[in-house]
Amino acid sequence: MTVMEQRGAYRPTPPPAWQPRTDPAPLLPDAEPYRVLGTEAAAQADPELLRRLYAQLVRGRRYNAQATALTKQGRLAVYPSSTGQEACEVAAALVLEERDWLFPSYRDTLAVVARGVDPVEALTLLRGDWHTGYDPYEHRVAPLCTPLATQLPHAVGLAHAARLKGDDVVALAMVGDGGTSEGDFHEALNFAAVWQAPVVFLVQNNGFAISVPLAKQTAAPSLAHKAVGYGMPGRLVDGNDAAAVHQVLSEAVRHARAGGGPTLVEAVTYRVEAHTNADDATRYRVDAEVETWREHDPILLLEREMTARGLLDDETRQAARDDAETLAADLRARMNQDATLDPMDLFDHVYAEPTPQLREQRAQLRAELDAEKEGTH
Amino acid sequence: MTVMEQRGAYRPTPPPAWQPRTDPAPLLPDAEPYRVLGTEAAAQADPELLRRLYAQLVRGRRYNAQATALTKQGRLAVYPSSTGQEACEVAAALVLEERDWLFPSYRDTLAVVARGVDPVEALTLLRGDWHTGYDPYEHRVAPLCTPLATQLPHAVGLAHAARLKGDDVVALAMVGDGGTSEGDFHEALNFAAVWQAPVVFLVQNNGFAISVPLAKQTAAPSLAHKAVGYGMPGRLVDGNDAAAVHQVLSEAVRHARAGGGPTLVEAVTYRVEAHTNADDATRYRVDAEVETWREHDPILLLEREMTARGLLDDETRQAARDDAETLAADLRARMNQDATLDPMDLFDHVYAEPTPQLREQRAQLRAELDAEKEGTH
Amino acid sequence: MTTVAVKPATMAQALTRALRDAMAADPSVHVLGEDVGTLGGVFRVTDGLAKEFGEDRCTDTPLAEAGILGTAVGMAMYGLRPVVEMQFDAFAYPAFEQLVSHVARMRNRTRGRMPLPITIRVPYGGGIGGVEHHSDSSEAYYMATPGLHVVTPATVADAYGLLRAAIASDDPVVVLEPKRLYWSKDAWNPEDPQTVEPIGRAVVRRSGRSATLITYGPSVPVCLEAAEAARAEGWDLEVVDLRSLVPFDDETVSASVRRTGRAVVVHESGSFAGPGGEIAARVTERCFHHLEAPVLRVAGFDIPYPPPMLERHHLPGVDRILDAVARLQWEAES
Amino acid sequence: MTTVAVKPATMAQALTRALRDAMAADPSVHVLGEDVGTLGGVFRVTDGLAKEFGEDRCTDTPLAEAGILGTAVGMAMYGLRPVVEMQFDAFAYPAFEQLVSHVARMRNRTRGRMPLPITIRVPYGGGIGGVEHHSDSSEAYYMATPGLHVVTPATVADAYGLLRAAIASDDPVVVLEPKRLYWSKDAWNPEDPQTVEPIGRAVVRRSGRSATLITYGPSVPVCLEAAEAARAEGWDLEVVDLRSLVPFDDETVSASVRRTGRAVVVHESGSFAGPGGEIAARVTERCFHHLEAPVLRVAGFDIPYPPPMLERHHLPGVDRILDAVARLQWEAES
Ligand SMILES: Cc1ncc(C[n+]2csc(CCOP(=O)(O)OP(=O)(O)O)c2C)c(N)n1
Ligand SMILES: Cc1ncc(C[n+]2csc(CCOP(=O)(O)OP(=O)(O)O)c2C)c(N)n1
Ligand SMILES: [Mg+2]
Ligand SMILES: [Mg+2]
Repeated sequence: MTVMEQRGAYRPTPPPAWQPRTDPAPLLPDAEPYRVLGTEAAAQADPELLRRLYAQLVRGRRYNAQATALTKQGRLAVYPSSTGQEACEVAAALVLEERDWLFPSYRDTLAVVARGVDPVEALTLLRGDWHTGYDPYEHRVAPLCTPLATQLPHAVGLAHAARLKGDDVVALAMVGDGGTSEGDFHEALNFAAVWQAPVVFLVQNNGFAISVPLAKQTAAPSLAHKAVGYGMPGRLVDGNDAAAVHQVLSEAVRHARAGGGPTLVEAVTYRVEAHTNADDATRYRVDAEVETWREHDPILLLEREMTARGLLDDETRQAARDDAETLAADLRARMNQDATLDPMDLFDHVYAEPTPQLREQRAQLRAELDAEKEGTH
Repeated sequence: MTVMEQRGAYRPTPPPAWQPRTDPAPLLPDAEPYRVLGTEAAAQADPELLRRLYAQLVRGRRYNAQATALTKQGRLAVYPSSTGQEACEVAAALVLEERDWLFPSYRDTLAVVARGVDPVEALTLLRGDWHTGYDPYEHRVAPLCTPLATQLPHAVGLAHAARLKGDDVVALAMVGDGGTSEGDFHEALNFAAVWQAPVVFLVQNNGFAISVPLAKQTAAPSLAHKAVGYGMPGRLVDGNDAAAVHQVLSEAVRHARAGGGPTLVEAVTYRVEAHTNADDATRYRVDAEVETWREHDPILLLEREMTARGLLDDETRQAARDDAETLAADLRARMNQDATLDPMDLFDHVYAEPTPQLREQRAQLRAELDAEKEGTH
Repeated sequence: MTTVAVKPATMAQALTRALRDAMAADPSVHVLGEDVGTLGGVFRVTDGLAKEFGEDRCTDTPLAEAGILGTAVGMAMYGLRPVVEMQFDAFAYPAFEQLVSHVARMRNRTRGRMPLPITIRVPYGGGIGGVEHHSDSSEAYYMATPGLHVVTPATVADAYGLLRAAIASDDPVVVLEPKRLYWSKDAWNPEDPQTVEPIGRAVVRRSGRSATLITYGPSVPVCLEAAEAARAEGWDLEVVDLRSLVPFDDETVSASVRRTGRAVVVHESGSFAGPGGEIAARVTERCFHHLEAPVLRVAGFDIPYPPPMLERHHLPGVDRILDAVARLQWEAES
Repeated sequence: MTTVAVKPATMAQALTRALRDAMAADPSVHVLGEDVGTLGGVFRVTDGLAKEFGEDRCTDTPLAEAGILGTAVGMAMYGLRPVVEMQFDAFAYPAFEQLVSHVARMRNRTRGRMPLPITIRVPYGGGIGGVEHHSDSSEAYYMATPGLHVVTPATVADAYGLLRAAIASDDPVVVLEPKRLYWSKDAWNPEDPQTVEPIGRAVVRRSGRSATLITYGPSVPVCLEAAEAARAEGWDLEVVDLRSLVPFDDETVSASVRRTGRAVVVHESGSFAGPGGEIAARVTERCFHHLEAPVLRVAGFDIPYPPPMLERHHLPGVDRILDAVARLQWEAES
């Protein structure tokens, strides 16, 4: 007879120190992603919230399209689009209070914009000029983070520090399905749970890490099932259902703010575009797959629900579209201006005070540039 | 109404790609550590196995005592004792076939010895002379590993390679409760599950990472609960119950060998001695705690069971004791001989062929040593 | 042996060919990394390998660099020859502990019993307009780690030769692939076995008598260009391409500097505690009395790699190299 | 201000005192690491801090170095001044990506808006009979990473001063603590504010006219001993203790070498691509015409740090330093 077959058959005297400190059951995710739109739960959704989400999704979709277009015009060095993932991006920004902090990954400029950062500043890094653009303290948005999952411990540390200082601040950190495989994901979640830090981890499971599909990334029943291993609740949500993502994240934020500690939220979504404009997605996936997801588009799902409930008249649609166009036009106009950069900046922020060595190097570049200007080179 | 309250109330249409690929239920550990000794399950235990375990535990205890004594005599640079954890150490070695591989952490010299490595060679590293002593290929034991959890991906890679080559080989990797917090633990378990590699991860949860108690290490219901997040079974076992550890590990090894993939086993045990001879455990724990564990000593538990079943006569006891004394005497005698080391070895194994730079440095040291010998320095 | 026309090929193609030939020649060669399988790598260096050799031989791993290198260690322990791709320079950092504490030391820790024939391919350096963390020159870290070989090709033929040599080596080899040379083309005959170079030999790419430019990888073409430009100033510059940073070819380098009496080390990596310091120091130790001037360094600034729009100011270019050559105290001589 | 007798103290005690004073002076200073709380650290440097300031100010973390440094980054983002302890040199490697890709760059990435005043304490180096992975000299890695300050004390007073300065710095500072000097004693007055040294200044520990020994950390006492022994050979050696590897005090070092005309760099770290290469190169660049001989290096061998029973052969000792001094081409002069 094996251990598994014997389950429940024995009543052992456990070793002295043994005591299950947490009941695992409430930490486990539901069997299926939570949904609101198209379900009974939708009846309880606040119409105002739905309208707000709708406007933001439309705006977000337009933003993604515009940014992608800017890569073609050579105005952006690279753009990782979040088309199809707008529900997650937008909800992540909307559930936070002003005093809270957002920790975006490199794909999450839309969340950054939805939080209030000027799109031109949000795109500064991807434009190829000064690094992370926006002032992180202005909107409490950490710099876009490229090394995957490395922003997660930052979010934990910040949330922990805020709690130590007695501030009522929650940090929401975003990461991809691929990023969950990194050691930093593990360490961050563990620190968060041990410290009971007010953090919400939002995993956007968009099916791919560049070309690598989820099945090669993990064998877990779901990414949300990782939560129980840290002693925090794991929640699974339909990432294209803006109302559901908003609700689940709101609850997680509330839970964190109330001192309940961190939550891991897995939002099941899909990366409709290629990894970035530089990627060729046809090398690793078929159009048919993308098509099934177009049927499950976040804007479509929300429109259906709102239409059924009479919340979406032409005026609302038009207003959302106009707002999106204004954003796009402004972005286009300003991104089409050449950025002016001062090469001397290269030396000014390496340290609070440049080292003697950097001062020498600065002088060297200064001299070179002056010579260049004078045409002596 | 919150998501949690609504559980089961909704029947959402999941996003297209969604399908739970694994049923989580069988991956979750039992609520309490599995035990054999003193329970009904003991009736099924093979008397021969119990006798073998008993002899090994007694031997292991003596080995630990002798090694600790050698530190006091300056014959070992340091010794991390596994006193109190002998059931895990011994079972880890006994469940493996000759062709299998053992990946010990720095505390697991007893497992290495139980696998058949000469104790003097197993202690070479801790003695302070040539590095990892034994030939890893002789008994298929990886070098003792000090950087915590870094041996786990090695075990995964080796098991994966064996499987690719069509070899019927299982790797068993040992790690401490503290080691589970490292990123390498996470990455190793994930790779193992994705690759369905034939690996067994044995976590000896001995309550401490040096001075840090488990409660500061994790908030999880148990360390075995981490398994579901990788999609592998997690098993919880009383680490002081040699029969239980042996059974659970045997099943995991069988499962792996049969192509079922990896298992995470958490053995709940206790580090009875200080972290190493250099540590002062009184700074972070009270004697009373140690005492409760002495009542739950692995040898005691096994003796009780065997006595009750008439499997432990004086002869058996004496034979075990004699065998242990022989080991200790031999170890003492050989460790008390000064090791002879050739400093030239320092250069010979950095690369297959020393670089020109190393040849120069080798010549320099040679000249210095010659000069020393001739007394010119 | 069939005669194959010498055709232009890119460095990326030569690397692919090296992997393919190595995999065909030795079934124990396995490629693993992020996106190396179906996609063929973000730089397409592993293009076609999964198809030709199967996913078990060219494997898309989970996204975890320490895991990739750590499992490669285990695979090597079992007799395989893993070739690991780190997607970009900075994304090799998560694997640093595995690299330093295991990969570089396993042979030594086991008195030679457990060698680790692992090849670690790292696309490195700037000049491709990459955003932050995509253009680091990380060679100093690898050079300072005993137990690793470190090579970096500057030509298409060397790309093939060094990668084959790395895979054939019984020791771990870090192959630093200059990203901005991936698409550089050379006439190259892939059937020519001569293209397999032994690790550890520098090569004089251009002979000259006035001064030696000591360089490697992405800076080699820049130095050759500078040498051409220098003719106008009356300098006849020798250009030494190191190819192998570890082991270091003191013989070739010192011979050149003894001949010319002057030297400039050129690399993209930052100057402070970068490769140039070591090179300048050892050249000076060996050639002191032949030196008419101190060995100078032209290197990246000691700053985090700059954004695309400013990288041209950072990268050592022809002008900066000529400025350094001009500072080699020519007056002192005449 | 009360007058306190100058009493002997160990370097470990001075470090503890520095942490305590910094924590008392500034509530935003937080200590975190493995075993730093209840145990007081494996070297007892954080002894008593958890008791005095509470576990929220001196925190035993889970066992994960990237997590420790990564959460410290977040804490610093929120205005705290984390002081992180890495238990041993080699156990800082898991945090390498956080260090290089974030800690060293956050100020720069954000144009100065998000400085990270993090102190990273790393007990380093050998000589204490530690088993493998417990005796690495990892300074080359840190020096090659722009954005980090790197300091290392050689005296009890400097241990206090440099650690206080590191914590006070608005930039990340790696404080390399020489393990084998932890128990070294000096007469030291903890109440003397003079003991807080600014980062970036080397100091002449012993004046001399024949040649300069340039050194730091654990090798300073060895060099002083060598200088004493050298008197018998007729050499009057100057000993410069760098104290700060980044920024580097070119002024003090160059001034000394210009005076003496000869120099040897001494450190435990491996020679190849180690700190000595940089130091020799920059000294040569600056003092070429004052040099009677090439700047030589006495360093650890280019091997993984050896086991306890062999480490004495590896560590630069008095004899090896004197051998190098003897090779400084004295004949050439006379
Ligand atoms: C540490 C690290 N390794 C590798 C990369 C290169 N890289 C950039 S994006 C990406 C895939 C990320 O996948 P996922 O986490 O699922 O996020 P998504 O792109 O789907 O939003 C990779 C491998 C990186 N940025 N950081
Ligand atoms: C990467 C790394 N960090 C820190 C250490 C220092 N260290 C050695 S043992 C130890 C505690 C280990 O605890 P655990 O994993 O529970 O194993 P145990 O000692 O209880 O067997 C620590 C922190 C190390 N060896 N490796
Ligand atoms: Mg993804
Ligand atoms: Mg433990």
